Amino acid sequence: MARVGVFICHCGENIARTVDVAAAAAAAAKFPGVVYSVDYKYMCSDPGQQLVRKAIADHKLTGVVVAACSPRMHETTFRRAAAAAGLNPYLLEMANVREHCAWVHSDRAAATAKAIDLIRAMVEKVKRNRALHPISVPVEPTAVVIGGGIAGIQAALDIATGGKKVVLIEKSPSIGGHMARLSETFPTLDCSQCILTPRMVEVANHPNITLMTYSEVEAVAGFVGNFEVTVRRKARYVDLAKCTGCGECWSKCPNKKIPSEFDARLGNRTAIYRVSPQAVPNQPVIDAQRCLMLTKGRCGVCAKVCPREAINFKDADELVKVKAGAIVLATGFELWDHSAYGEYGAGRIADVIDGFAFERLASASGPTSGEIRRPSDGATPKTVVFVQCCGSRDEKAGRKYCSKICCMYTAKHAMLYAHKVHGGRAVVFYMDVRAAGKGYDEFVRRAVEKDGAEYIRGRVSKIYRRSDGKIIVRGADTLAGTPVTIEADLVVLADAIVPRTDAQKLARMLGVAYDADGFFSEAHPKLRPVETAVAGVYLAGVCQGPKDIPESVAQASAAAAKVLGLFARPKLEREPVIARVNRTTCAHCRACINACPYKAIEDFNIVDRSGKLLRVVANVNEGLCQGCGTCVSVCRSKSMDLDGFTDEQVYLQIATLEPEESPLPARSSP
Amino acid sequence: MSIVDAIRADAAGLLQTGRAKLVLGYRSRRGQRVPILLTDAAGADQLVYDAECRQNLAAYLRKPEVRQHFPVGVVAAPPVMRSLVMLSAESQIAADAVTVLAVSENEYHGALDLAATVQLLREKYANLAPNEELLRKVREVAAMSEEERAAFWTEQFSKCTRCYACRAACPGCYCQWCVAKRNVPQWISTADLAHGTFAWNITRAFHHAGRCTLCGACEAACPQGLPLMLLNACVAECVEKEFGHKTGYDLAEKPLIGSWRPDDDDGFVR
Amino acid sequence: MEKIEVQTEVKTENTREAFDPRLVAFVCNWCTYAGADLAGTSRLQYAPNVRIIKLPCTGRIDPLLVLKAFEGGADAVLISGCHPGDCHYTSGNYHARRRWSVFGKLLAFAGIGGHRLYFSWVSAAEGQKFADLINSITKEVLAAGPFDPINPARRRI
Amino acid sequence: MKSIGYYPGCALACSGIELDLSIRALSRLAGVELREVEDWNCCGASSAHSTGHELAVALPYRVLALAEAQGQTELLAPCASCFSRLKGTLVRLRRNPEMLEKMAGLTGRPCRNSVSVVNVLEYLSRLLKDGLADKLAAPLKGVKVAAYYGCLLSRGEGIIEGDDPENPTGMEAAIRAAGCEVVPWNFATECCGGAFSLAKTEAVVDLSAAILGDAEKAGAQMIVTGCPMCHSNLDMRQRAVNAVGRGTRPMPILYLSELLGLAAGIDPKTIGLDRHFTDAMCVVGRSV
Repeated sequence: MARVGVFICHCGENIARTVDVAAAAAAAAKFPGVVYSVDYKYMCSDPGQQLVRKAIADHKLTGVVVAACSPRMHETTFRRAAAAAGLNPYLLEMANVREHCAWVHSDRAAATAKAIDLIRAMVEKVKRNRALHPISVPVEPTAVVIGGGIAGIQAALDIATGGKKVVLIEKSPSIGGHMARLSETFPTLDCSQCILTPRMVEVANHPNITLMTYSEVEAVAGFVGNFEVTVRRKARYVDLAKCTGCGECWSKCPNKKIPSEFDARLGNRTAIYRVSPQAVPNQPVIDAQRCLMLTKGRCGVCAKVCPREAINFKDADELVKVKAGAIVLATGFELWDHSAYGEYGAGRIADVIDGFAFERLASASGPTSGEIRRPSDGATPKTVVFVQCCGSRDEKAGRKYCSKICCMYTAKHAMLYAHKVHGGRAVVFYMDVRAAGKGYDEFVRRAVEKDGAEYIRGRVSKIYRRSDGKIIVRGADTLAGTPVTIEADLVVLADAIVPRTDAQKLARMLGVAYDADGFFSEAHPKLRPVETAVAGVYLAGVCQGPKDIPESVAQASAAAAKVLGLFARPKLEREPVIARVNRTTCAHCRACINACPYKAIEDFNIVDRSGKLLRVVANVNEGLCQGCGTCVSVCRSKSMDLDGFTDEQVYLQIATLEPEESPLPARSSP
Repeated sequence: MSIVDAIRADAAGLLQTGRAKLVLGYRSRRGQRVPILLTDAAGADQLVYDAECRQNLAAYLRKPEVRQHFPVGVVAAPPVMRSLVMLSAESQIAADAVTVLAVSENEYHGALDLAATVQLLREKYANLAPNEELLRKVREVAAMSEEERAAFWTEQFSKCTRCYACRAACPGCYCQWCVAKRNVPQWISTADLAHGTFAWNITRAFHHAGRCTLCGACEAACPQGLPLMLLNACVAECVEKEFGHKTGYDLAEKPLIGSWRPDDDDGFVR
Repeated sequence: MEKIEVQTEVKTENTREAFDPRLVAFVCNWCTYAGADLAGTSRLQYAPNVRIIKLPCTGRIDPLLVLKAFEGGADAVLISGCHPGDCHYTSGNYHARRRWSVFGKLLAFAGIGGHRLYFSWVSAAEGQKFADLINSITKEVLAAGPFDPINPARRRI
Repeated sequence: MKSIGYYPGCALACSGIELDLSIRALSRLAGVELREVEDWNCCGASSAHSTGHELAVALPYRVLALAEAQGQTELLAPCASCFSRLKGTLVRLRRNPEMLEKMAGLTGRPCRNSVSVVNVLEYLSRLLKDGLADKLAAPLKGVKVAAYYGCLLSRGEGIIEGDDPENPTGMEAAIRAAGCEVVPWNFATECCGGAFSLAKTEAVVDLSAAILGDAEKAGAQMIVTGCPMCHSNLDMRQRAVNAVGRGTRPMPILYLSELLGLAAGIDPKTIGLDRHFTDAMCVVGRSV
């Protein structure tokens, strides 16, 4: 016979204000199976928990219902208290009378009636609860880091230095990401490559890091502790083991006029190419779409000149499976395409460029060797207009959020321009200057006061190219209240930061949520900013939201700490909510096997003593089952059930919601 | 050779060569078409086939008495062929357990394995003529007001005696332990009250979503004359329209309820 | 905040007393339950007619649960979970969507129409949507009246 | 399309008569009957909305109500300003049913707001799609055209549908159908000075000069527009532009309907090409 205790919390005044807790306790005392019912001011407080523990012992309770806040808040607290009193923690349930009742209703009578209903349903449920035991699963102490920008590099290095294995997967032929393309960094103006390159090399040399460049994640299976990541290693056509990166091949490649993605299409590369001179790994890759040998079957110069016979035109994509206990997402960002702005020339004006193009112009290793020259004719621009919030904070045609880093890098651009083109005029259009950060506001002030950048508060309404080649920028100076027109030679648009276009595909593979803009969602915006709602998947860098370099690095290190924390124990415990098969009645229609999102259900052969096959039935792999219960619903013979949410428990919960008055009288058949 | 002669010859051949240890077919008894289970080639001349042969013989394949005689031959019209394909897709029969004596009203296609049966179905019977009379009735019920529909079904279901003849006649109802038999918890009440009957008939129809071949055996078996095909047709129309799903044309068919596509209809969701 | 008029005249032949609709909501643990929590922490007021039953995922919600709720006198049933793409279990909601697409049409054909069975996506961030949803369903059910007492799905002795 | 309601408005009877003539000629050629709204009144453009809000709605409302009562479902308003007023009113009334009721009371004419309003670009595109394209027997091959939209044919949320207000392209297919080449230029949506032609001529001269200048620098041999205000400003003010020393070579300003009429081989005088301030007859038979 069940002996249930009901504990109703006042939550100070939070619940008691709207729910008559004493009346609820009295009503609960009369429910069948309830042997103890009490209300108390703060059930989660130490004395409150003590009350629960003592009642479990005194009244030999077999089940406990705590009617209080949401189980998301205190279920762990009370289950721990129950366990301390010797009761299996899964024999305790919470009725959510605060978030789902007291806080959302004002009519005291209706709220009290609802609270009593919620408690009754949980009493009926808890009477059918079984003692459950957390499931222990082994942890594969290898982390997969997806994305080889600064965030991914930092996370990989921290995990590897912590003594665990890391597989770093990067889509492009080299790690380094966007940071490798920057000229200098704010607010210190130190050279981006000078601080990044040593890190890249460290990754390549670290014994605990396996680097997979030119590779993409194809599929992810499994769960925390035991992921299986399928990686597509794209055909590189260059044998990394043989190639020394001597450069004979790319210096002889006849196809030399391919716009370089790394240089924001301002410079050219060959069909067999290195992303940049600092690329890691430092060996080239063949662009299969542009290579004459691979497209037309004629050429092969690189293979002829290669002293190491490292060129392999027959190379093909390869699928590699990686086992990992944790995954760090560091997929980064791209720039919003400003061709959506017709008023800014719809992307057709050569001398209207984005921030990366300016970085490459300013970079000593860039296509102009660090001289600021405009793309159309190579002239040194005498007037440069920088337009902030291009696509940011624009719900209509762009994105509604602030991209966070543009104020700072625009100030940096204006400053670099002033340093490189003496007597040049830098004009910055801005909505606000958001320079919160250590040394940030001082940096912007310096751009204005020392380097003479003209800041105009206002939006740019139109940009067009006059027939004499001048770029005409028209906008408003909202502080002076006048329209302004500036004849510029070069315009730099601070395009919004947007997530990678294929990031959502990856998120869906992992079950990670993303927001309306496509940035990955953290588990809690304040208290769990580097975790996702999927256990074992962590976030680093801009894939979660716009960030600058130090923030990305900080989050990457935090993610690494989370991973190392997870790996600190060889096994981990999981909620024991898993599906079970009734083998006697399973008809083996395989509907559950097809439906299971985790491929946790498999065929099971029932054999007799001699090994003869009697029947085949479904079987749940407890290690893989995550407890969604989809299998239960597709099972027509009800041969599947879910611990913690059994058919019987749910049935009784529904049954308690029926009106108490006698059911309607039967009608005689018509 | 007439259709019947051809079936008899193939049935005898199957049993003689051992390709089948049992042949399921129809015979005539007092002017009615009833099933016959042949284990001896000598009895093959009892086999008949015509439009009156409406029982879905695939329903016998779940019976242990039949299963111990696998492999078997089954005389099958297109809906029955589709049932056999469905059973194979749901792993109820192995691919080599059944030889299909594929027949239709005016043609006999020979003794085929399941793969050849699928090919035949796709080539010749991909679009079986819809039962216009049935569709008309479905539309009639659909056009009723909600109250009228509730009243209509109250009247229909009140006739149900829960004899489960519909279940016995249906090849898709192969569960050893039907949900109607469960009593912990008892989702479907067995008391002589309307709601249990409602739950049973609705659940039965839903359990055949994407599996029913509209063979009509359930309605034919119902001693009380419940219009079960109305429910089946409503579901079949929905799954074909919404998901382009037609049962029994693919040996590797995924269960309709139990798979999904990201672009499934979202219109009814708030 | 919209105030829900609970006291309203009902069109049933035998009762003239106030109709207090009973709404049973089957919700998933990760999105809609959390969304309802958010409605609570945001103190959004909604009609007290709903009783929430938590399940891990909409994928777990079997049509039998709905039949049972109607049998016991629910005037409306709501099934709510994560938006497409957001399922904690990656695809339980997709399974559910297809299931309800078919089952909803079957139920309608059998005499239980659209203002009895509701389906929605409410994320953990959509507290307001949850409150609005409960209010609008309650309003619609009030207008529609009690779940037809002669409906064969309803238990009577 | 067999017939369509027609609302000429004031401009098409006087300064913009070429638009009226060319639309009628093209419609005849395409076999579409223009059913002029009987007893139509002023749309209220330029002044009503600065006089009184209700008046600004009531005037177009009456036209819509008349069209509806006369059994029309679609109403062509070739003048961009009329279109903007009529469509604007339609959209506003759709969003505000109370206003619809109020207007019914004010004008004494109930209306379900069921008529849809079509502008000249939409109308001509439809004619082309419905077969007019095959009847363009005398295309002006290779002539370079600047497509000029101005404000009323490019802007207004819910009023102009399916085109980018900052970078409209709605005219380009029609211009190409006439055999011409569309030149990229900067001032396709720039202000021409609009209704200030008489009240503040110097502003119009300044703005129109900029537009004409940019078109010429872009290599355009003519400017094509759909709006009578734009047309009169650009066409009529070229002499004044010359007088302030910002002149270009004479730039023919054509309505899109005139261009299509020419391409269809219609007599230039029938479509009013001889009525321009700046010679437009020079484009007849021009082909490079």
